[in-house]
Amino acid sequence: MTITETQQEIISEFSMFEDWMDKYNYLIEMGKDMPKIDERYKTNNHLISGCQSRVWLHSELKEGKISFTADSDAVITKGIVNLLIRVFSGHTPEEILEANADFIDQIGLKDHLSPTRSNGLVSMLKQMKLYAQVYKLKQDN
Amino acid sequence: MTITETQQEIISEFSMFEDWMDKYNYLIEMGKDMPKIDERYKTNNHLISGCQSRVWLHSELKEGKISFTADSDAVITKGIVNLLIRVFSGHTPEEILEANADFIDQIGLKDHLSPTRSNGLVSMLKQMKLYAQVYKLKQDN
Amino acid sequence: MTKFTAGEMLELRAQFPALHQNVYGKPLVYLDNAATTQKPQSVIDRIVAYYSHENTNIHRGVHYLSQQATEAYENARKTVADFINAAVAHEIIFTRGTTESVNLLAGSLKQFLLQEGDSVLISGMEHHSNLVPWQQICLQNKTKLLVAELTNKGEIDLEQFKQLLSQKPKLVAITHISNALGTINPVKEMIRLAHDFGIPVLVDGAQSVAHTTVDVQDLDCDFFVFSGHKMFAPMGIGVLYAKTEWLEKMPPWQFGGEMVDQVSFEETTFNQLPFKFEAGTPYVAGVLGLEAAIKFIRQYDMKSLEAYENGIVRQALEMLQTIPGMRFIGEPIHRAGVISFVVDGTHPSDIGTLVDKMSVAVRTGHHCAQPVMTRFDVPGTVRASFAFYNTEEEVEKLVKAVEKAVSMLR
Amino acid sequence: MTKFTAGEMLELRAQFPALHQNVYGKPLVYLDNAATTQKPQSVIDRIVAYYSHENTNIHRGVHYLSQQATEAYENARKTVADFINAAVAHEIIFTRGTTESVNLLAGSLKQFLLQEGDSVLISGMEHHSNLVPWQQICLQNKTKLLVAELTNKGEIDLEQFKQLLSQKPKLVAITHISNALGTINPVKEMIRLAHDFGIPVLVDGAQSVAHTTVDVQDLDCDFFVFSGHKMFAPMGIGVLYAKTEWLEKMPPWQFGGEMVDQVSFEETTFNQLPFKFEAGTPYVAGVLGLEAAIKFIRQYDMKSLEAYENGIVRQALEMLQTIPGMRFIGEPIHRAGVISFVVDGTHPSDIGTLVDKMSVAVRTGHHCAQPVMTRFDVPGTVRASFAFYNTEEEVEKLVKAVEKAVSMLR
Ligand SMILES: Cc1ncc(COP(=O)(O)O)c(C=O)c1O
Ligand SMILES: Cc1ncc(COP(=O)(O)O)c(C=O)c1O
Repeated sequence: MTITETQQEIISEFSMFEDWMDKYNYLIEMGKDMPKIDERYKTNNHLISGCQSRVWLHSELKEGKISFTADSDAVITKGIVNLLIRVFSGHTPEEILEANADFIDQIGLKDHLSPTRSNGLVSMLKQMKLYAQVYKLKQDN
Repeated sequence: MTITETQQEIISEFSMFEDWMDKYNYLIEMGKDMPKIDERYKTNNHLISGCQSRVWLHSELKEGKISFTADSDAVITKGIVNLLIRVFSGHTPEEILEANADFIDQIGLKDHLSPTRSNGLVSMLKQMKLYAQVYKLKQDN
Repeated sequence: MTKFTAGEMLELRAQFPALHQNVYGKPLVYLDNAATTQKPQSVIDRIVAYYSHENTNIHRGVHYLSQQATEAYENARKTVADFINAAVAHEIIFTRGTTESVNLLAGSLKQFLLQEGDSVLISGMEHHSNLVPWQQICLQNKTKLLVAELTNKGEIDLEQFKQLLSQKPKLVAITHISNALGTINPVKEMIRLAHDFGIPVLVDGAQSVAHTTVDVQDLDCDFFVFSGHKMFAPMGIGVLYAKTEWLEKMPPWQFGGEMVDQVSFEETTFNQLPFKFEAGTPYVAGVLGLEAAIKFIRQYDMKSLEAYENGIVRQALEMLQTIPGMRFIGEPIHRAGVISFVVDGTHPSDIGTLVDKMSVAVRTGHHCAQPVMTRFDVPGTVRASFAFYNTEEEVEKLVKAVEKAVSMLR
Repeated sequence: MTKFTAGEMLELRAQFPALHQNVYGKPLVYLDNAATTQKPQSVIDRIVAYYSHENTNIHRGVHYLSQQATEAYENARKTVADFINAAVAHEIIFTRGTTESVNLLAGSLKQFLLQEGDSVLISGMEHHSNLVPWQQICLQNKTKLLVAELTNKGEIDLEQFKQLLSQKPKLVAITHISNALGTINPVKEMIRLAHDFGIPVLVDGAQSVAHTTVDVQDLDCDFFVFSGHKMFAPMGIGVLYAKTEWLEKMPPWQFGGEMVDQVSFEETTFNQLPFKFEAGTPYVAGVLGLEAAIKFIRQYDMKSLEAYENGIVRQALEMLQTIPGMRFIGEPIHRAGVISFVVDGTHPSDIGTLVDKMSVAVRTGHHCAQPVMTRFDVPGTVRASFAFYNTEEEVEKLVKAVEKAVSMLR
């Protein structure tokens, strides 16, 4: 699936929720289901700043595609990271750099997107794109 | 005349003015008419602080009574000092210390009495009372 | 002491427009009062009146508006002095808030009081604003920072405090009420102890002025600081109270505007108190707004307001503690309007996010008191903080919202 | 450029409630705009709306109100950045006003830029707020204060300025427009000259933002400071603009609140730009009021406002100079909305007192620029200062009032 297709899929999943409760229950679900990050990556180096809860993000390049793993001590945050990973993991640096994250808005999590939001969704997105940028530079050289 | 009597006299003089113009013309008049201070007293020592214009105040004790002389570079200020001198000069320290300056209010110069007023009528009054205090202490010793 | 009836409380509450709005379609339950309080209509009206008819720059102006506003400003200083029972009005220095007050004090004291080898004593529950300024000055001047430790209940360990006093720090800086724990410190007693060693004391009153009567002469503190916005007044205005003897010794910290007397390129002499410490155009509207807030509070009997608020807080504590896994951070004997907690198995920020969706505004995080979080080994807390306009109904909504959030998260 | 009609001007003027009041029974003629400007209704309304529905503490709050207000606050920062054409929003630091902005800068730069043997170059027409902070730091750090002299017309002597630059001061601090003389300095040219020597330049824009378009990138100044209250915004809010490269180098000046990142008792790391420099609870209402003032100004074509105001000032100059004994202090070729004068045989404070009784509000005294008074050997001046809401009729009233005052005093 392309990044856009995954985003579409998520949007249609979220469109089924009747109220905020369903939506957050689903996010919590996804937070709990997130694959565990390797414990050795839960270091300050992998910490994303600007979040009220701690978020660790790790990335690897395998056969030209980036895979992300992450963790957080807050479960809703984890749910949101999991969404991001589902969208972006398994794609090439170029694809990730070109993609937008408009689906966040469309699934009604826009308020989490504010640059001043303390749970730092923006910081996560930035960090993912930064990783993609770095891998791209490495490939280009 | 007692201090109170002079104040009464001034109040009745001012009661004749129809508007602020007459009143200020009179003050200006009195400013211009003020007896000259001895030039050697126009020093920083005699300067009253807190005035936008400069005011020099000098005092002498003669036969138990204080006489004040003063000058200012602003003529309205001078007029007001002249009023104060007319009221307080020639009286004993005790009389000056006991007297109030309510006539200022009654002749409609109350706004000049505000402690924050930059022409420093309050500072002048304070300084006059301070001189009286000092002479009283000297006498008592 | 007259007791407030529920009806009187609703009348008081009706005067705060911001409390009467919906958030996510339901009535806002505002429980973030330790961060900032809402403003009564009279405070808003005072600001409007000022800008509509009185606005001008003050001091040194000879024209009518300037005279009037100067007098209003200086009268407000007297009102503030009365409010905390300062001995004279010039002991009230207007600042932007608690943080600036502490910075002013630190910036001035470091020039003559806090030298290499000296020490400053703070407590383990200080807000960053009463911690980082001292810490940084200590770093600059090679002064030592002593910290009075907290008990497990979140109270200052008075025995250890006394031991630290015997090291003769040059200043004690302690909070009156902790914004992170709710603890009311026995400041009067602590000041007495410090004074026995001849040590001056700064009290951070940011959290106390809206909750209890403050009498700086009775406390006998040397310095007292607070913010208007936490006591129903506008933002951007605060107070540094200091005893005259200190203000006279203290060099100014900021320069320019009304705080000078004579200026030449070679030197400058400074104005008298309080102007020496108020550089730049004063924030007149803020000062008049602060006065309006004080007048608002004074319509009521402070003891009754306090008793009412304490009742609400007690109710909240009782109801919250029935939630399984509830852990209060800070269980002081004397508590003001702050309840900080975590719930086992949940993260504070998750609870905050969810109760927000239920229209309940609480704060989560470290509350600018990171060392407190470290001390109690939590990533942060959920903090519900109260003012005398909160109702029993709101407490019930808070508890329901937290219950629901916890059940969703587990 | 579209010209303003008298009708359009009256419509604009109608939006300022404070201009429509009587003083001593006659319509107020407000000509003290260099001290502070009046506020349009839209600014007052913005403050009311904020306190009525939006009030909250910002940053780090997860609840709805806090999110909304944080966004509004940060959007306002962008509006301000746009207004002076800063490259990025984080180059805008909110302060209490010009005075605090200069003190912040001085307090920060003295820690690494201004050392013993260095020098700072100011001009002979600086407001105390852009003079005393540098002077005091020079005294503390044994730095030299260089002063660019004024010509008899009240302009900076550019030849001497260039000579002083060759002494390689570490900083040039000059005013854009003199509040005491009305002089518009050729700051762009002066910045270019200073940069040729590699010297950074601070421009004091307190008097320029309300009168002309400011483009900090075009000027290429390193620092730019101004006050909200002099540009139709609330009191108590101001701005320090600095180029990113400087902000990154500069250590913070005040401590506490949002400006920290991690705090332990041993050390503190600071937050990123711009928060590093904004200690304590931000004055949100002031920032939103400043944004409203900018939006108000932007409804109009600034060039047209400027042209209109210049016309008023020209008219005032022409009419005033027919008064016998009139002496303008400052006769610069480029003048903004300030006219300073003395009249032979009269004292400025006497004129001020009398024209006030005729409902004309001017300022008299040294205008916080005592060295200018010394330079021109006057005890002070009468200063009439204009904004774009003043009218020709008001100019006529001013002139009549001064004439009458002079005739009474002679
Ligand atoms: C040129 C100039 N600089 C600085 C200031 C100080 O501004 P504020 O008092 O708002 O800090 C003023 C205004 O008084 C001014 O005119
Ligand atoms: C105990 C305490 N001290 C200091 C502060 C700082 O106050 P402000 O941000 O108004 O300067 C606060 C509020 O945040 C506080 O609760």
